[in-house]
Amino acid sequence: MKKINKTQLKQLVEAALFVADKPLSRQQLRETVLSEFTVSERALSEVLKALVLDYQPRGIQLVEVASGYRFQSLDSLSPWLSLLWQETAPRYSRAMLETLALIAYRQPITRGEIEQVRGVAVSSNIIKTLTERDWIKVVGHKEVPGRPALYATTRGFLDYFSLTSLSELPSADAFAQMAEETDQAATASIQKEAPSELTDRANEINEAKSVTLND
Amino acid sequence: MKKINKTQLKQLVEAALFVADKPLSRQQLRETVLSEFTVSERALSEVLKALVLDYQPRGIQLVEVASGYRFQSLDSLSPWLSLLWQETAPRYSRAMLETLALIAYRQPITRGEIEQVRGVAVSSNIIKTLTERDWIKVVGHKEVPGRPALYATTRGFLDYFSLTSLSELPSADAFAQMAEETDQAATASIQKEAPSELTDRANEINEAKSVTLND
Amino acid sequence: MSETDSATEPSAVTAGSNEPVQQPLPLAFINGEAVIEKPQDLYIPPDALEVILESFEGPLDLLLYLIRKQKFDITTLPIADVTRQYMEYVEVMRELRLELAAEYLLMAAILAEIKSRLLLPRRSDDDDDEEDPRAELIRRLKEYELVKQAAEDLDSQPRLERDIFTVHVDTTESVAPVRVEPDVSLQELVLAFSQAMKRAEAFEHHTIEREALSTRERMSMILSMVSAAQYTPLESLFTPEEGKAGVIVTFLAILELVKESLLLCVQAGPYARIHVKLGSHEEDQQDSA
Repeated sequence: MKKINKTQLKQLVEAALFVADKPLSRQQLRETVLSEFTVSERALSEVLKALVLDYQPRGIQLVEVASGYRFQSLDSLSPWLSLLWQETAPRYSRAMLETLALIAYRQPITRGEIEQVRGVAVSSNIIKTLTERDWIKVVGHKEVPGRPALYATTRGFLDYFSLTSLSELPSADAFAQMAEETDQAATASIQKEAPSELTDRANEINEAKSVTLND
Repeated sequence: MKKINKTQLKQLVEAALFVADKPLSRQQLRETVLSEFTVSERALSEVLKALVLDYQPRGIQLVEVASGYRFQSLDSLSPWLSLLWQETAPRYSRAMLETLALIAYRQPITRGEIEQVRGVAVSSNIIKTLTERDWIKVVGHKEVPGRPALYATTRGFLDYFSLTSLSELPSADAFAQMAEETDQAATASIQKEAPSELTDRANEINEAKSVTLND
Repeated sequence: MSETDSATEPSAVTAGSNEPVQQPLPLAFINGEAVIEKPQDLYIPPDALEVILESFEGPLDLLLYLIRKQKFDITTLPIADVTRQYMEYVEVMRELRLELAAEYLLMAAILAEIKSRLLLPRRSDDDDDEEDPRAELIRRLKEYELVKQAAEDLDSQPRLERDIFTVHVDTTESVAPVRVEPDVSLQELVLAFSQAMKRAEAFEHHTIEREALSTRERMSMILSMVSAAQYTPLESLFTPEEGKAGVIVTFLAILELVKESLLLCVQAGPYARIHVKLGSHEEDQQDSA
């Protein structure tokens, strides 16, 4: 393992973050450009911090997102930078955004559960588009009849929205609170919507639920 | 046409050069990101010059190429930056491993002799790959029509397998035992071979060999 | 669904006849302008209504809109008013023969059911178990409102392609992908050999043994030590430090090579030094190489 001085380390990390096509984590930096060098965790942190500061007054910024560090343009410059491309940024329908929001806040969640909350069917197209964009993925199957797929968001989703973790999502707190309340009533509400055959069972559950709610 | 101060102009030009997929000429900058602003030719030149200077000590540089300005990584960092693009070669085929094994155990050996044992042609690609990896080399030519090359293993081969000499290669006796172990580990490649049969064959080979050596 | 349909009809009628006259029904916003007209009094172009219908993300969204428009509190949901307004809206859609999503009819049925349960006299002994029939709907409305807000928040979150752009910096030409060679274990190698040998015919003398190996290794070594262009002193091929066994192996290897005409042995006269070089054919080979 070779030694590397601070100036060289900074240049190398900087260049790597610039030429990589995607965000690079510390781990990835160590496994690639830094693999030949002895670099302490502290030295790497210091260099990254220095780079973040260096670019603060500039037109681009070094930011940390879910899958690592990346350089990106200053948010406020977007009206003019957009002029570099002919096509405008894609817009997403309310249906898609609500579905994505539910998956983000309630993951893992089934399609049925999304439909339950939204009160309307979720089109296969929405699920397909979100999957193709690499924003959501199937993380398992719920152990109920039909074993429906459980969806969760990906790192790509967080990267796209410039987030490092799900806890940074806006209104995350309100959701957490609601989720607590909903958890108790969730089973009951699914049954209640069901056709008449399930009415008996739904009533039973409703009774059980009212006990819970009155606690 | 709006006015733009020097700091903003610099940020905008910098960000534009960074986010564009290709080099941008002054003309292109004026037609896109600067289209709303009144910018003198001199002001633009100054900003570009300042940016070139700003990045001189950094890991990436602003350079002017035929079609405009672009950022590119520092040439001296290339050996490490190359590590960002690692192509993992596919695992070696059975043909490749057998060829290597025959060269290791039967060296010096011609391609024809390998083919004789394996019963199939040895592709030039296999020889090329093993040579490029510095595991085998030509050590001479056999005095038969066509004077085929004689292959032997290299020091690099010994180093890779942590051997000090070829005599440390596991002997025939080890085959049966190894086959047995592998059978237990259910490795597909050797599964069909019954350990007892293998031992018999190994013994036969040993007998045949002693005859050869004694003539 | 037929049950749901039949349930919708009478409740719609009930809603209309039992309740006092309400404010004009606000249908929706079109381009930010609220459309507040009694649907039965005003001709609404079908196109416009489709826009209205499409502007709602389903029955919960429509209900929320009605509640907010009337400045009702979700938690004290005035079910009679909301139900009546909802039914009027659904009726207009039916009149205009718009394809009405089943979810809207299902909601109509739920509203009717809640209303009828509220109208039923309660038996005193049931009171403890009986929860407010509106509770579940209120919970769903609150939950949906939260999702709606979350979707809006998500949409205003700075995102790639629209607000932020990733940088693109080229490398210089000297950057080339690094090829990672596959790993091979010694065991794989030995097994490959045993497999190859297994397939080979027994009479072929493909031999393996420790001595043979070292002789053959020495043969390779000698071949790489000598050249075809010039003679190498024979003694330089021996390494006395190896001891007797090593010298013998080297000698055997030289004999084997000479036998195969790979090595030429030359002695100028009796007791003169013996020199070796690669076989005669090797000369051309070496020169051309």
